[in-house]
Amino acid sequence: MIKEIAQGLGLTLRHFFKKNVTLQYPKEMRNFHPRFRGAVGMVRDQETGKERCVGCGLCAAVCPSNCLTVVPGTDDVGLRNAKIYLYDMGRCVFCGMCVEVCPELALVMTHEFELSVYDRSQLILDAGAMLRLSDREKERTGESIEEPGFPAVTDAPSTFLKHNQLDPRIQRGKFQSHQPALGTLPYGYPMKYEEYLKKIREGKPLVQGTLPPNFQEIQNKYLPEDSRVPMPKFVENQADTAAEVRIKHMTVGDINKVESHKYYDEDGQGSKKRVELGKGEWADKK
Amino acid sequence: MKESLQVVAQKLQEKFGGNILGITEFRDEVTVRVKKTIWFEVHQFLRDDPDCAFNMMIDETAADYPLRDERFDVISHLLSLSKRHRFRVKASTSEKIPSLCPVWKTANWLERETYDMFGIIYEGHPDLRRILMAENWEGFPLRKDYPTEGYDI
Amino acid sequence: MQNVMNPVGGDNFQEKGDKRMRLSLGPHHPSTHGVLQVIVDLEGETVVRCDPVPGYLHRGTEKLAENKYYTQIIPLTDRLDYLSPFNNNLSYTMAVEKLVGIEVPERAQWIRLILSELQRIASHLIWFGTHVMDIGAITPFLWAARDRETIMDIFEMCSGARLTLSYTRIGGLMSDVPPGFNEKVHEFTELFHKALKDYNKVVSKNPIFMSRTQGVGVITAEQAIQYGLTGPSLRGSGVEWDLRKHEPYMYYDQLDFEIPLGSTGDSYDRYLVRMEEMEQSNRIIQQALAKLPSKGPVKADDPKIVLPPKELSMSRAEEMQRHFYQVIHGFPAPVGECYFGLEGPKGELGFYIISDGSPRPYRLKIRAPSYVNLQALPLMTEGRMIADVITCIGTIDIVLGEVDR
Amino acid sequence: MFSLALFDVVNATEARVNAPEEPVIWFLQTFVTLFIIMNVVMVIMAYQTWAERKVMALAQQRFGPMRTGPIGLLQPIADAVKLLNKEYIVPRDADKTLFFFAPIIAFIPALAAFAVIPWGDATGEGLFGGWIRPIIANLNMGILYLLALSSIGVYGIVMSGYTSGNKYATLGSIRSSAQVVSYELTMGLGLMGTLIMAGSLNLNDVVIAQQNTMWYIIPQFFGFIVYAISGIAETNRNPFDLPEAESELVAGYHLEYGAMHFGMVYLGEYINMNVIAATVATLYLGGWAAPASFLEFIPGPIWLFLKFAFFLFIYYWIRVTLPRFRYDQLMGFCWKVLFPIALANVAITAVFKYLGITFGWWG
Repeated sequence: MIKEIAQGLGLTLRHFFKKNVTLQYPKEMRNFHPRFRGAVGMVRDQETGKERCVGCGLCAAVCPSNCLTVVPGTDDVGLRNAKIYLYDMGRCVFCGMCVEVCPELALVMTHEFELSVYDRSQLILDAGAMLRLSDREKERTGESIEEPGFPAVTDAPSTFLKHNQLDPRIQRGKFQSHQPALGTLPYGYPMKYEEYLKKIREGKPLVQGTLPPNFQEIQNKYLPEDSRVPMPKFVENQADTAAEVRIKHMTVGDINKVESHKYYDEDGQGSKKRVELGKGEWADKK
Repeated sequence: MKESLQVVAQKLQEKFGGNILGITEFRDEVTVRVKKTIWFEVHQFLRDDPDCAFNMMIDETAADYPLRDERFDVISHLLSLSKRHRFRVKASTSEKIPSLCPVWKTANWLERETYDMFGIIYEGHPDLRRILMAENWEGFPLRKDYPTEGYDI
Repeated sequence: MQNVMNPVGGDNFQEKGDKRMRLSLGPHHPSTHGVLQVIVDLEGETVVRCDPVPGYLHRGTEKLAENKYYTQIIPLTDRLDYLSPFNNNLSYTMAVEKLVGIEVPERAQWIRLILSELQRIASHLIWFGTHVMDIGAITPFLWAARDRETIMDIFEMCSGARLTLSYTRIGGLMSDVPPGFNEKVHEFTELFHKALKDYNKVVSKNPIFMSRTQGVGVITAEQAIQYGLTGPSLRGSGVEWDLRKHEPYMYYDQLDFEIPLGSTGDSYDRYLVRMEEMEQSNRIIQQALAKLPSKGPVKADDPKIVLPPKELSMSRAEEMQRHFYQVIHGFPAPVGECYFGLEGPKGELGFYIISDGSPRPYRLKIRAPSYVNLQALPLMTEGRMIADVITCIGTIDIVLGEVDR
Repeated sequence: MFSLALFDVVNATEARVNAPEEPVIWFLQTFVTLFIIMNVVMVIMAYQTWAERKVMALAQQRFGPMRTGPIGLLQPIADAVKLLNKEYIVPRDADKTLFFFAPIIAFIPALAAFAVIPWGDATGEGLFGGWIRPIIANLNMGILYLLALSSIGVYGIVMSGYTSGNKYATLGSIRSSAQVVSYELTMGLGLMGTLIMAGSLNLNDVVIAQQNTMWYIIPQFFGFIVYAISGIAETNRNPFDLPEAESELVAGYHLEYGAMHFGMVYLGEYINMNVIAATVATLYLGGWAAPASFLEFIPGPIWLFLKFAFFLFIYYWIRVTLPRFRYDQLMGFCWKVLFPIALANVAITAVFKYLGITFGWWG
């Protein structure tokens, strides 16, 4: 009995002389692995300097948490782009699927993870803010973050061609999307089940909110005809209007306000000491 | 179909005859559909028969098919530790089904959850309360006609 | 002064004169591991009734899943058992793969196997830390967290996330592992082997720890089967049942490992079983690293389900069309139903999918081991002291994300 | 009048100091000494929280407090300021008066116990012509006084738990009262051996007796173990921290306290630790006396502090290593293990003393 306790005490005593494994976080920060999935940024096209997005809406279609709103349009040159591109970081789960499916390699997961703000509306970013996010990433790493179809900047051995090594004819904006604009409406507060049923039975519009995309499909398939309810009106709205409603309700955030780390930034240089992660450091003696 | 499961299927046919509505196989998994009247008996038989020996209940759940007369499918997954085979039993019901708590204690919470989510009433359940949703919750969330989203201004 | 032992009034209180005290442990309680509420009736310090109340973390994952494409559900599964997200990803993905009948390439399978075992170690480490911390020793938790960090680094290296991995895809993995993966995992296994000895030294033979866990929360083999316990909770009672051995999936049949078994079914046995499982997982990882093919695809070659690789979709119009079609419309699964369960750190983690032929599951049932195992809590605690309730909550290793789904 | 009355009381209990010629000056001197010692104790106690966190952090391979001041040295001050700034909240079901006074009752007796700890040779004059004396009150029954005060401290704990109107707090205080009352017995019995050997209840006498022979930790090893373990239990520290067992009772008896009242409960606990550590240093580790004559150039207070700090370190060290007992195991341990050992120790020591047996080093 005493032997075991003494063994335990000896072990804790030995740990007094081992190296600390924690970091002084706001002052120093660990280096992330290249694939780290932070906030989604937009890649700048190296020729035009604008975003590479063509507004196809695949990212919004695949997003499991409905955090992207895309309305396609054309720019002054006549190339397709996103007229409205909204990214709601407050809803984002950082799964990286948008980046994976982007056919234009226009999105990238940056290493930005300090995303706290005082106002939730600041978490809604537009294309410009997302561009600045990836710019900041480029500043930090000092290299272009154009990488083919990977959820994050990667160090994977790639057989893929870099985007700018591709045939110039297929580089940007050449694929026309036939997809209607996808997007969700702003969300508010849930209402009671009864009220909800009453409203949609009476055909009253629900100003905010979305139904599952297969709402009508489910009803047609599984409900008898008399108990089916019409599709609430807001779904029939044009996506443009939807985005406008959304913009009206929410201010678009400024990425420069999403900088919680600057409060800890002692030298005022906007840079923190990055600590390289060692290999099994904790086992070594101090 | 595994040999041991063929024996099980055969025995079930012998024992319950017309109350077995069909035995299907998909992806090496055997499903037997029974009438809800023998729901309890079939499980007791499957547990006690030495050739079946399904001593463990893995799961009990339900699925909602709102267009049918008996809209719910009650589904149980069984496992035999000694025979190393699995089995699935299904029965349709409109609302009520006998509880399996006397057969397996596992069924207690699994049935409570199914009641909570679908509103299926398990007769003979010792403690049929809501378990995951709040006690005063309206509606049964996993029914197909339950709205997924609904928002007010 | 008001009698605090017998406060009168409110639904939760008893009649005046009742000698028992009704105590609500949780949902905000340091050792209920999340938001579990346990209502206990006490006589002195002895528990006479114990009623766990889950549901405070219910997010409706199953309902959400009914309205998402099969691929979109993967991030949802991260959040079930958030201490072993990879196993959730894997179990779900393998269930869908079984449903659609797709073959996963060998390299992807081996990587999955290695990561799955790493995740088992990570999950057991957190269990070890919190269980021991509940009993009162604070230091092992931080040592365990230290070693878990190394595992999470490996996951960050592969998938980019430390907790919500979403690393698997239907038919393979999100991407191949980066260079340096093998070395890093190998290094971890060696370090971990040493660390495990430390844990055993400081906790396993500690007389206070032994007296707190031996004979506490006894579940006999019959009870364990009757209550449907799986995983270490079942093996702690001496029932030999491990899906890796008895219903081998992936390549577990090619690996040499042992299944630790308990004898009495008390907390200490379950503790020893889990500690030994970590050691065995370590062994499995070492063997699997040796067998991991150095090259090969990590996604299945099935044009209906797997997205085309970028170099194809960006250079060929028809591939790009396929890409668009698959992202927007998903892939339809055959009509039918299937269940797949794997040996998760907590027990049998199963996904039961009913498909109606659409790209979304008609019904997705998650067979959460924590939920089923938590049922045994009243069995373990009634008639014992309140401190044993804490030990028992720790020893069945629940994660509330999984209990409540 | 008051000072004279106090002088009478003190005079009646003081045997060593001759009756002062100037009672007023004597009183002022006591006051100065008191002021200095209390402040030193408070600062030590504040930094003890810092030291504990640092020691625990070291064992757990992390930094501990680092943000306030260099290596977190201002942390205790920051904590105190934070506590002072918080709102004082009384629960609805609490007994308001007792709830208010309970922490004070826990805090004051603990602090008062320091009056009898000598930090230099108490028979001497002290510094600055007696203006700073080596002991506040050189009581002949110093150890009794210590035990009495530590018993009063229990009332604070019991009251704070019981008046909070909270079930966890009540459970905590019930556990605490049972625990403290039981362990007080073993604590007293554990001390008994040293007293028999020294032949005095005066702490200074015990120190001098040790100086003449050797540290009592060697002849009285079992007594030391019993006293140290009971001391840890008496102060509700790990592995005996059942009354505030975080994982079971959330915070135990001080669950409902906030602001400076929580601070007082918390500090009372730490001062109790200090008292135990100081008595261990005095009774078993030779107190202010240097371990060897060539080390006597280092003043007594420093020796006392070193021994005291060493014992506190053991406190922390045990805390980072050991898990917690269960309630019944704790009581069983007290009555079935510690109590017989302590009794046997007392009996053997008494018999040896009576027979006058010495084994060379046996005093």
